[in-house]
Amino acid sequence: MVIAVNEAAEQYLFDFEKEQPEIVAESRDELKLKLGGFAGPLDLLLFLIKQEKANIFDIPIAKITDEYLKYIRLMKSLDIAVAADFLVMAATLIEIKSKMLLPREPAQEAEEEFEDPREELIQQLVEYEKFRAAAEMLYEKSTIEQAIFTRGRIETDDNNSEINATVFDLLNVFQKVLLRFKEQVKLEIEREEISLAEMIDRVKSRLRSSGEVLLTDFFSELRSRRELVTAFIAVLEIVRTEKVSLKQNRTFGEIILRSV
Amino acid sequence: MTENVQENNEAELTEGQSNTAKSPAEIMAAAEAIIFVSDEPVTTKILSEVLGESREMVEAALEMLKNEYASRESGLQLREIAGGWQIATRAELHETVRKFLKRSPSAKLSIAALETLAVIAYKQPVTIPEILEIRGVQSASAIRTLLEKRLIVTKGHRETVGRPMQYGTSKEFLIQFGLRDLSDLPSIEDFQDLVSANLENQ
Amino acid sequence: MTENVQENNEAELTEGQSNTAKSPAEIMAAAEAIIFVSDEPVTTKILSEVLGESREMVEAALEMLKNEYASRESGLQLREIAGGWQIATRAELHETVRKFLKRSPSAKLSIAALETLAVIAYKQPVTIPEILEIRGVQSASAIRTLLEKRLIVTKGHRETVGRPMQYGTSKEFLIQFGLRDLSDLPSIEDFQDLVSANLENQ
Repeated sequence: MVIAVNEAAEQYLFDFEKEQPEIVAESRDELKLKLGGFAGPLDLLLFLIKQEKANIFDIPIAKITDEYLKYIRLMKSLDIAVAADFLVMAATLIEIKSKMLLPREPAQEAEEEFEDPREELIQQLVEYEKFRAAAEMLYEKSTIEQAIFTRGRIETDDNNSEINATVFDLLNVFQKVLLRFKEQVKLEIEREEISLAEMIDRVKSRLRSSGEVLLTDFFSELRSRRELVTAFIAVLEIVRTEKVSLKQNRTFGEIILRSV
Repeated sequence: MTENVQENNEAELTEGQSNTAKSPAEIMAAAEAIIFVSDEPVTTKILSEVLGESREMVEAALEMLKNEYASRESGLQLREIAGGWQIATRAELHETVRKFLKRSPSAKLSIAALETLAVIAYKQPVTIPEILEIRGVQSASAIRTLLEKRLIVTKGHRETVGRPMQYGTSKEFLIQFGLRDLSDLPSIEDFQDLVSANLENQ
Repeated sequence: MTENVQENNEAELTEGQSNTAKSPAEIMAAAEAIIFVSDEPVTTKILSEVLGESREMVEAALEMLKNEYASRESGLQLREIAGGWQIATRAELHETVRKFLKRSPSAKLSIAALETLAVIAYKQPVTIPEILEIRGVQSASAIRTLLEKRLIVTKGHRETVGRPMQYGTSKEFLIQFGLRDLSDLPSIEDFQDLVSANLENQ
């Protein structure tokens, strides 16, 4: 998606042809608006420094701060939510700028190592740019890798339900189970208990559709002790009144309810 | 007889064809790659369409490829099955292959087993009725799988009515999931920041 | 294609030895079949166990097999990735394969996610505050994306105040970025040189 650049915005120094404004949404929940796809304040800062053809070890702080603030204002004028980290950087820049403007005290000047107010920011930028370059390297590697394909499915492949689980999956799954559990409890409270007549109908319709009912399966679907008792009575009632039989192939084997 | 739209297509097509005049070796390589990535046997018709080569050319290439597989005593074979071509292991190697497949990595779990494992990991020591209550589904076969894969162990009986067996995770579980000990298991609080970041942006 | 006749004869000869030690050609064929059926890269350790051959024998066979794939202009390649061996298509054939699969390249990671991944890859095990310090921006949702894509995993708690969770890259990361192992990554200092060279030129 491209944001229309209004006339007011054109006065700014940005080369909008080159830096296409766009909304980069990594995921629905991250919908973070970024102009020109800046990954953060350091990214933007590096861009401005390069645009000014300035030396990173001798940043023209007043100029860069102005550019940076213009950019933030532009984002706001375009109704783009400015992430807090961009504002923190703006404050840092203003602070450095004001420190640079302060006249140096003679005593300070005499000190062997005058501490440049920009020093920390420079270190941060240099460190950041290394990882920025590493990110580009990863991008290239993944692009190459996407040109390589592994084999299609073959018979011996496991069912696709099998997953190679990580600890993160474990926690995610646990949270899902807990959520389901809570909803189920809520449902049970809301739902009225099933009557004997309804239970008899349920067993009968199951018998009609499949000819037989595996009792352990049927009982395991039930959600409360009372339902279980109701189901048990229902089965006895059906055996008494309908043409059905209860079968068990061996002692402790499956009990099957079957139409005769 | 050509309409405007078709003219366009034709122009593109012929351009494409002139670019893709392939040598037999190239057709063989491309066909091999396609058959390899396919989930199902690939017909010569499809190969001919994708490669933009005649059926005859494709068939000749496949015959050569098949002979190549056979002559270099490969572990694989190219074979015609169900009207299509497929790459498969050679029948003589089935025993070796079966031996390999038997030892599948134990971190691979079905959803049911993973759910059960998650409940046991976070609620241990826990009994089967408790797992049933949380999951809302019978977990007997999942527990059996987890015991077989040695991801869980029994942790003695609970001293309540019926003295149900308690379960917990094993040392193997720690190894499989790359944990030093159970305190390494991430808690919901650990991901709170990640979750709240999501909520803020929604 | 006829170059293989000699090999053929050799293989036949050694096949006569039946149950005793396998010939290099037999090890090559068996390894090829196993690597083919496996749904993830196979380590030489596993191959050596399944085949009952020494690691050295297996490694030598794999090298030969790799060269064989390269020398006949196959559509496939045998390669080392994520600490194991895998058969995959050759990169040059990606257009043809994609045309057949009717699949466009999968969604790329955002710059934010790639940056975060780079920091985690080079600084692991690393905590969220440390990532923030380097990137200068909150990385919560990028981390979530990377966790969901299984490119990173949790690496236990750091034993400092607040016991923050540590993160590191996964095997899936190696696979998706085509790396044999983490040492396959260029050194971060190389980027330093690159960056300072660029900056000083300006």
